[in-house]
Amino acid sequence: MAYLVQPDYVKYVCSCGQMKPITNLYFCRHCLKIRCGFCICHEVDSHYCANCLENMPSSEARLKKNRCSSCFDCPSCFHTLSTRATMVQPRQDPASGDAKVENKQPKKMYYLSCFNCRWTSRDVGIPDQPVASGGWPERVNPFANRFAQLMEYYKAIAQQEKQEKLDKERKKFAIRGNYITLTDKTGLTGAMARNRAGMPSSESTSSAIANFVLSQATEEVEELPDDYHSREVNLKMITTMPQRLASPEWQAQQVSRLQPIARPLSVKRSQRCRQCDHNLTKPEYNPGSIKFKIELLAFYHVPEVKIISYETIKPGVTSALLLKLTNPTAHEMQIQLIQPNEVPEIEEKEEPKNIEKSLEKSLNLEKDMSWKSVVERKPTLPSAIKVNNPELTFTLAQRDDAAEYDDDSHHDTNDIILWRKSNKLALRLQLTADENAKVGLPAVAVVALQYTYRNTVPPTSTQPRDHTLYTTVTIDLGIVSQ
Amino acid sequence: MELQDTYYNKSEYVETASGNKVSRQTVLCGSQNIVLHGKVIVQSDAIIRGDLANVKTGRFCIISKGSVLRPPFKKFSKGVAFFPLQMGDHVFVGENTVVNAAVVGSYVYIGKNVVIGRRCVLKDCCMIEDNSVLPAETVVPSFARYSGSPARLIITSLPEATPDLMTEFTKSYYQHFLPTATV
Amino acid sequence: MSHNIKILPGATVCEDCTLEGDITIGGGTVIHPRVTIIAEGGPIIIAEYCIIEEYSTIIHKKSDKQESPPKALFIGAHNVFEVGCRLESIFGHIGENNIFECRSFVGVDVRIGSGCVVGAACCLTAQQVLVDNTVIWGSEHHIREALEKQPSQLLQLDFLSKVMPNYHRLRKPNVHKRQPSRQSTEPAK
Amino acid sequence: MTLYEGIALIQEKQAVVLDLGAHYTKFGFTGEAAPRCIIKSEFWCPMERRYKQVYDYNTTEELYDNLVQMLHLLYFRHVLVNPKERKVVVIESLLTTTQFRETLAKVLYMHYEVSGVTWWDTGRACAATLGVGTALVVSIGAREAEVTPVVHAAPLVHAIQVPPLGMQAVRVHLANILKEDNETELQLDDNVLEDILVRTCFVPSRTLAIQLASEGCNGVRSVVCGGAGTSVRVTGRARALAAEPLFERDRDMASLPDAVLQCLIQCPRDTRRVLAENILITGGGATLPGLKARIAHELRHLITVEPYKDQLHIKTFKFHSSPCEDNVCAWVGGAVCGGADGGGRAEPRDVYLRTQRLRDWACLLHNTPPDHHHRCP
Repeated sequence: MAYLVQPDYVKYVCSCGQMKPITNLYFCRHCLKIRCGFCICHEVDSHYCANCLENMPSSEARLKKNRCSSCFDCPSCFHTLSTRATMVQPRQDPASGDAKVENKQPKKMYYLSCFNCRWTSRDVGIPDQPVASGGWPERVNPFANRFAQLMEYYKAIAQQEKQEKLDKERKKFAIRGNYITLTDKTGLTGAMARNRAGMPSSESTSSAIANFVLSQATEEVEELPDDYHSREVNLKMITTMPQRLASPEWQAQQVSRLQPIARPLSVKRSQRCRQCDHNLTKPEYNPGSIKFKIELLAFYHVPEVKIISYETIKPGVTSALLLKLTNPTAHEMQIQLIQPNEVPEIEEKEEPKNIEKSLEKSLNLEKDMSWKSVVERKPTLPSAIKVNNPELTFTLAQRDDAAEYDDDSHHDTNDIILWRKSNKLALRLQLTADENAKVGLPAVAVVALQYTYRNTVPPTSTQPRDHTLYTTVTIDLGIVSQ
Repeated sequence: MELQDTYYNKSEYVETASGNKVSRQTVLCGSQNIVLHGKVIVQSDAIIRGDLANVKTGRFCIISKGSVLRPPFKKFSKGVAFFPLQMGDHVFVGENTVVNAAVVGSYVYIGKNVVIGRRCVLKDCCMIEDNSVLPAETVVPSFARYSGSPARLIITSLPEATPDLMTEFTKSYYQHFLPTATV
Repeated sequence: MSHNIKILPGATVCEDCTLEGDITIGGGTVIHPRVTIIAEGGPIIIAEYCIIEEYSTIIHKKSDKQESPPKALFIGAHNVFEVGCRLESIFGHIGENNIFECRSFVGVDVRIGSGCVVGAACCLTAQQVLVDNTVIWGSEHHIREALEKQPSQLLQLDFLSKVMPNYHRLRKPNVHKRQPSRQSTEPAK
Repeated sequence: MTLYEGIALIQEKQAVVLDLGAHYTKFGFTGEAAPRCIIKSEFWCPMERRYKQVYDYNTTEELYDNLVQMLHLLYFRHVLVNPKERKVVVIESLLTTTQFRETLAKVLYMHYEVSGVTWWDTGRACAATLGVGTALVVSIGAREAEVTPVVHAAPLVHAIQVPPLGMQAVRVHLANILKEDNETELQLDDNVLEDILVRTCFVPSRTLAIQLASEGCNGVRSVVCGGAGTSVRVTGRARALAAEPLFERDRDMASLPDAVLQCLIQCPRDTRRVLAENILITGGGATLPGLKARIAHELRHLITVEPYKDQLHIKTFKFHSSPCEDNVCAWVGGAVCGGADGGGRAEPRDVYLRTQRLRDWACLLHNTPPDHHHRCP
């Protein structure tokens, strides 16, 4: 959790070149590479309401415009509205006899109320409801009718255009509309303009087009009342911008016209490696669950580096840095510290199956790799501070939850390894800052790790289980001081 | 960054058999209604109102200085009732924070100077940032991060590993919470 | 400072709180533990059926232009001071049925009507007047006017005054309504 | 339409419409009468720990990152659909920089792998909400006002006027007036200024404006806006005169009504009268009370004086009103056109990946008629 309340002191270089803390990174077990939110593919997994924690199937969510049917937000402060019950004595109906009135129990009626700003549905005159959930009046967009007409009109044009195109192809006869006359004036050819704009051509047959009433321009423009400027302004009656924009359809300008907002749904996302299309994370369906079906996080697969303490960085001076390394995997790990430039470039393996590949290509099944050129970048690593690597490969025991209470922090220690505790160890490193390092600039050390990784689920039995992997880490050591 | 050691005055704290460390300078009202499930730290000037209703915390919770845990009440047509306050494992409550929630799940981080309104429900794995105000009856879903007054969801959600991060954080807080006498 | 605490019958006042100066606590009012009420600039009169929760502070501040005898700070009935709120005032009158939510702060230049809500963690320092039924919330101090007064907390008070004596040491009421003579002898103590 | 095509139309996923404005972004589905969300064009940047504007960039790479984050927010927090394999309708100004356009295309086609993008310019999209082919669209945005003549559904590019008279100019002016009237240095952030602007300010009619200019603004009610810790006295002068920069003519006749008339002068003679009788004033700025009426007054006045008196022989100005809120007009145009053609006009992804080129009106490559001898094969 220290990760969430502190700045990111230690950042890992993702395979796409972004630098992120280990908690924001993923590890693809199939590509054996670190991935991050920038270079993976996000997908909507399931819709749910974050207030009542009910799932909603995506087809229903689409129908309901991604809004919960039972929860409402306050139109005044956007907090969730609560349903409150009141007892109402039913009105005496003068027509019915006295005997009936005696039977009548006080009825429970419900209204919506906000605990934050004390807005209630009674404020705007919405009648109380006899049932606790649902039944609230739904509003329709005041422009819905006109919009539907427009849609009809443009759809008919699109259809007609398609028909014309077909005719044209059939007859090999190019229709020239009157638009061509505009060519030189518009800088666009008439045919092109019409094609792009979707306007009706000269002769139209469709009734939708014929019946459509174009918008009529008028000379009058809505004027403000003459005494508008001398009227009193009551700010409590005029809505604010966030209140207006919260319901784009209505954008009420008067507080008295605010209506409860059906609560927007949230989604659970699953994430996928773009390279191999395998899932990196897949959440459980239940909205209340914090578990994942698939959870390939770097935090569980890549050695974790944490700063214990460090000496202030001064130009040209050697200082000490204490790091804590943790092996999160269930297998022993051999780790060696190396210089970042010693990390070998990984060349993309050319797939040998050429025949298959060309077949795939012809079937248009070839893996689309176009994203690579825009997503992947070369990271720029600072080089002012050099870590004097110990010529040492050390072994880090596997994660063992039972060993937590053992206190064997003293065996196998030396000048560099300060202590060991089950799957953790502390290192004391020497840093040399460049003599020309500018005072006042951030001091960032870069170190690379070479570590062994055992893949417990190899894709095929022929492929090796053990791999040697590399990762580069930047360590924020405050600023260079005098 | 590793957590630094926090030292406390040995004479100020009482350590129970289950490893709870409770300051003598707290107000635990109705202590028979308060259950701390082990390795819980309650720091000075914290108030836990067990007299109003039961208060239960899980393991490895940290209740910082000056914070108030208070069961929430609800009005009914026939009277009021105070609801029990339940708190899961590995929960951190920052300094001078008021918790009026009905349920606080596990792996929850609540910053300092926060107000959690009445009958709020904080699901597992969520975070309320410093100085936030959560109005009454808010439901905070898992992996959400709330901030501000009134508190709103922040776009960046918590990382998937939050349960482990919170476990590590509360455990190491407990391990680094040391009496001055041993130094 | 002379301590002159008058607790009317029916009030529930915990022992674990700081009361300094000339303070009158009305019947039916509940004061939770760790409350601080300081009447340094003049008497404080708290009317009936108020709830004052943990860590709340009410101060009648000293001011330069103090009148003599000092005017009282009068807090109307059915006010709720939630956990950790702070009310500072030179003198004046606080209406009825107000709610001061958790960790709110009301400074000396604020006048408060009735039925108002000062939202959680709202810090009112600038000079202003809250008319009846004003609701203030959020860090940006949004203001709106509620339709009706905030409902009273009589049911909660009922519960608290029954339960609190079982768990807390309380201060005993020292003023009896029908004996005005005793009230006059009090300051002689 | 054959049955098969009908099924294909139904199965086609509803496309999304994106209008990425300088201040507010409108996002939603085609075929719907209003966007799903109108949000500030900003996102939480975890690296810099602040809200960052999409248009706040120095390099193409930074813009790319901004767009990736903004679209992530829009897709996964607001419309809740997968961007992949779904078409997008983009509403853009004709004067959008090539850098912005191409980066947006890269982000959409390559980062989010959308299946096609239709590009619509603001002018045509606004005109589409009316159903008429010829209209003079005056769109008052955040940074600038854009006056676009649309003739037979094609924008007359050479006549477009883009004076820097958007809401930003109004906001700056309002801040100055408030500073003078309160006689203190007010540190009002943009949100507070916007709040004051939309809730208290108005545009006086032409006669009232002249009256206020000569008599002062004492007749206009003032109001106090409260905020956290500070309260601002919004004087009558601030309320009435905040929008005056849009109508100031002293500098080279650079007012908004002048821009409309100059636009008409640039248009072909035979289109001028039609355009003047089909004016649509829209955009977020048009929601300011009284603004449309004031523009009408000014136009009717200016046409009677030099230099327009002799150049333009226009008698009447007529105004449309679009079937939607003014601030979402262009978006609605995109939604209706994008919905009607079923994505037929979209530039498909595979074509983009092959050519890596976007259609652009400024580029001859796309605007030479197919049978012209200069056209490359």
